[in-house]
Amino acid sequence: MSEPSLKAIIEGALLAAGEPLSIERLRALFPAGEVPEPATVREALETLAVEYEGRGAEIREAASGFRIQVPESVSPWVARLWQERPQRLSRAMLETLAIIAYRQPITRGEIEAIRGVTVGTALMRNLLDREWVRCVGYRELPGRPALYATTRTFLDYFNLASLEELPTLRAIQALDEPGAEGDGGDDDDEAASASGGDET
Amino acid sequence: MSEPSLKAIIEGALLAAGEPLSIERLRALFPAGEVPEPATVREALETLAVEYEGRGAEIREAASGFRIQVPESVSPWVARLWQERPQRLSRAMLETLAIIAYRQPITRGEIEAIRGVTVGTALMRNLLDREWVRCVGYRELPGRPALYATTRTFLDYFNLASLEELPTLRAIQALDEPGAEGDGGDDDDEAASASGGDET
Amino acid sequence: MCGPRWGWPIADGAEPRADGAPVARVRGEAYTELPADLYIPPDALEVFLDAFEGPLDLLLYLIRRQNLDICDIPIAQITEQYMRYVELMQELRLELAAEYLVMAAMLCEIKSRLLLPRPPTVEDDEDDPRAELMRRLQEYERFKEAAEDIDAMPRLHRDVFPAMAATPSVVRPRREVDVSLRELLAAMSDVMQRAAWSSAHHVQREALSVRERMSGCLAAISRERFCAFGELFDPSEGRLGVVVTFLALLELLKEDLVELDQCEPLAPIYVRAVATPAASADEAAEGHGE
Repeated sequence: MSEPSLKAIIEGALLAAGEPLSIERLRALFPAGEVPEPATVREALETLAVEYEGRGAEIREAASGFRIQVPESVSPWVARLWQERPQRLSRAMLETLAIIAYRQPITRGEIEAIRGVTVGTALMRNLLDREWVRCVGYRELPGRPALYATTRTFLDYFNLASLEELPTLRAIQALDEPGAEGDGGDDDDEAASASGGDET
Repeated sequence: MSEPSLKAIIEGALLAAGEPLSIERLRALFPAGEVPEPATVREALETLAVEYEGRGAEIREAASGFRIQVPESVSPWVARLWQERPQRLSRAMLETLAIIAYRQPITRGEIEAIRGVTVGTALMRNLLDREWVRCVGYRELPGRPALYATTRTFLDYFNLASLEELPTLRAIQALDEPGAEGDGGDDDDEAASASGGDET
Repeated sequence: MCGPRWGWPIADGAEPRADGAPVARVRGEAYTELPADLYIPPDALEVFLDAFEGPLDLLLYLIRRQNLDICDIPIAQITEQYMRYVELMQELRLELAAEYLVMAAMLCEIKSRLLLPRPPTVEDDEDDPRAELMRRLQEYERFKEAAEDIDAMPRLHRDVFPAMAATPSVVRPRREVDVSLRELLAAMSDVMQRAAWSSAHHVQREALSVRERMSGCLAAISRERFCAFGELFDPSEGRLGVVVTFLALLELLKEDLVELDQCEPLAPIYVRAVATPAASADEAAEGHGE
């Protein structure tokens, strides 16, 4: 496999990041001694932007950097992705939401530490999009991770006047029947609906 | 603005979804009367895949559909976007997962018999939580032990379109006496039938 | 199980040093001889034991290291080596899983059966007392290899990354989702069960009103970068509300999320967010705003 081009690396980074990347952050992807000049990065970005014209994605410069986004021309079709199925919330999403509710304000890293599993960008974005969760600040750590908290919309959705109406964690613990098998059943449902949707 | 091409719509949808999209889901993006044939969608996907070659992203068919992903060739650079390295999977987890993948459906006791050690509850739980494994039924034995099988999420995560893409299990060498079971040949069948089972 | 006393002589290769001086000390205990095939310092045994996934794994290691044929294991030799590990582990008082002892007993049994003169007629497949062990070893080895293969496969978030583009112009219809509070609580209870295992986490604290207020204060402060202390309190909430806000601020201070500023004694106190958004993190806030 030959070494990928600067352009390919930038393209990959923009696609994987899920957030705008500044030229500085793009340069930081390269090991010392191989860091491209800012002008070179900008040039590659411009070439990429031209290549993306007329396609299903476009490169845009936002306040905090460059990002790949779905252009307006394609949006009406893409929007149907979310119209179609009244989605079930995945287990991962429910757990993440519950952790944010009880432990807010909390960073993604902290949620991951509790869940023991990576929390995907798509998942966080989904929660933000639903406006159940918002970013309320940043933790003073490398990368300044965002701190998430639940919103008014979240409370409304679950018919709560305030978070205090959620049962205490101790009460939740008491809910548990040992060896809860709810799991098996749930997974079956999900798999079934997923496979139902995918059958051609 | 002219009407975007089928290819651009598909590309935009794949990039916006953040999860694999089946051909059926892609077709559902179009209003009644304009729904493209599955073959047309597949053709567009193939053209796209060719266009992506050598770039910072690739189109790949996973178990639950197609997705655009940043290829291995570019990931060494892209991985620097994040501070944290993804967790390593323990050998115990990998071995258990491998046994479930090749021998599904299988009970915990049967996994233990192959590994020669106890399979901890925490480990099984972890596999279930990741949604890589699910309970598909119970064996008619005292205690009705749960039968485990792998999921689509497992395949998606490991970049596999089906269980058949797993590497073939090594054949068992016959013991001295020729009476030993000729296990060698059936491995492919096993994987195939296992994947068949997953579909249901 | 007959609970044999492991009395195997230490291998011939490991000569005690002539001067009788110990070759190693492990946890204060002197060792005058090294086990012959142990090419690792006894110190490392604990780590070493962790490296094995059980008795089958250890046996396989012994067999493979010496290029022995898995279908024709010299039982006496392997048994002896295996025992030496088990013995050493016991002497070092390492927590030894019961499975290792069961395997030891099994090896001894096979060995003794091989020593016995064979009765002239036995059923064919019972011919070799090693057969069952060899079958298990092979079976285990193929899955061990399969596990390595799986580990080497490109994995999401490790070797490949899902691509995702922003969708600023997409109007997302409010999705009808069907989640009940019960489901949410069940998810939390699952998390707690798991968190109990990993023990590194304490998910106990329960002052939810304080947690909620922490988020509220932090949001207010982040928006303005800083905020007069008094402005965070809403007297109309009454005494309880004020106390909750105060506790929330203390908690934020403790977690290093805000700091207090006062230019001179008796001057107004300001509360400031410690971290300002990283350039790239704007997106998170923006994402929710749209």
